[in-house]
Amino acid sequence: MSIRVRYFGSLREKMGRVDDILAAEDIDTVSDVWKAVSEGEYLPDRILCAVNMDYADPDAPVKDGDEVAFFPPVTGG
Amino acid sequence: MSIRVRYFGSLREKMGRVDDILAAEDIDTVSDVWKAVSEGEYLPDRILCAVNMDYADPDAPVKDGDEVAFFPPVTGG
Amino acid sequence: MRLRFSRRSPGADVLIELRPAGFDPYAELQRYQTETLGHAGKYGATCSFVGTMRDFNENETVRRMFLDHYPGMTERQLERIAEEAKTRWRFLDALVIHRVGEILPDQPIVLVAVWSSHRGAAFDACRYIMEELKSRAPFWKKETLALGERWVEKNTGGY
Amino acid sequence: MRLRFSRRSPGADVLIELRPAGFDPYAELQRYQTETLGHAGKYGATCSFVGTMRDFNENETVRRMFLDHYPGMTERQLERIAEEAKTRWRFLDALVIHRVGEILPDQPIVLVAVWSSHRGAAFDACRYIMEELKSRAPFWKKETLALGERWVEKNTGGY
Repeated sequence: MSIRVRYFGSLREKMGRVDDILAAEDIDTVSDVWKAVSEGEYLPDRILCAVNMDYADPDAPVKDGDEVAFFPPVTGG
Repeated sequence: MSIRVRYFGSLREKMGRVDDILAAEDIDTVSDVWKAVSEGEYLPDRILCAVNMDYADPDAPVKDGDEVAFFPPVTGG
Repeated sequence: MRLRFSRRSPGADVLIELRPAGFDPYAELQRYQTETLGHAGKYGATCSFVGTMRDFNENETVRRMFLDHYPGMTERQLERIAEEAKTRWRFLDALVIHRVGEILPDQPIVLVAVWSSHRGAAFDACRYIMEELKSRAPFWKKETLALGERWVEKNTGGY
Repeated sequence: MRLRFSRRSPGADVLIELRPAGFDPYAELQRYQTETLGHAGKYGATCSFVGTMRDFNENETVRRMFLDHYPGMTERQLERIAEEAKTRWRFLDALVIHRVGEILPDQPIVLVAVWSSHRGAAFDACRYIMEELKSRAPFWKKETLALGERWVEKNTGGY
């Protein structure tokens, strides 16, 4: 399977990259995605998650072809 | 003493005049002013009163030279 | 009639105007902000409200309207309302423009705008001024219908 | 990016735009009202909010700002927010314009405007859209200070 993982705001700078393409087979949830891109870390409470451009919980399922995004609290307006 | 009494909005049309000059001596309150200009009627609840351009209760005192106004509920904005 | 109180109360300026002729509220906001407001870079929030004459009211077509007021008292009460808002919220400047006289449908009746550092104060103060204006400022509307005229009896609450 | 939803939900239209360049919110309001809004004589109330970049934040001078966003998700979330507002209040039309990219002090960041028959709905819906935008729309601010840069950590509440 293939999942595109995108980063925004300060998290993009912390990750040092704008996105990743995950090809791993053992990924079921948003949390799993985070672990895969962050060398096994738990998802920090303050990081927000989206699947296919809608907000999602860490335990939301992901599937092949999904776009998953991680970012800090929003500061627009 | 001399008190100018002014009417606004629909009340002006009901009174058939824009103002009165009261010269009576036995006027102590806003209610007394109303009675003097309306042939002894009680002040209707819905009519608002002002003395010298500030809202006033019916029992507020009036004195020589005051301007007293009566008008219906306001409908600006 | 132009009534500007200049920093009499701590912090905020307020300009209050009654207008016998039509005005464009957005042109007024733009001009006021550019020419009068002395807070460039300091305000982060502007809340404005425009009341516009509708061509209907209580199931009747309204052709035009006459806005009566009490010269002197109207300005004084608007000033009081703005002063109260200043004691309750921290804002930098406010603008109140209200029409008087003959008004046609689709013409602006009132503009209230508040500039502040933070958005909560701008929203709260703008709405407070509008609500108090609606219940306390001496204006009276007389509507011309297809047949005849009528005085508007009462403003409804806005909360 | 211009996103107009045309009467998909009962009653209200909404136009949402992201702008990479500066805009004049009052000229936009005027133009939208004149050219796009199809409700002359029907709306009695317009509440608008403009967020403007300040030249300071948390005791530091801010020279300029970069507004990051998530193309696609930002528009979708703004649309969701407007749809929610439409289910909660009765209004005729709404306009949301938000800057992205490089912004300088005193430049507008966001405009939210709501047109309705009655003022309560205009105030409530405008404020709701602003608050939800502040907490849910994917935008991120990076400030350039006298020395160095910093990401803004969190928006504060507006009630």
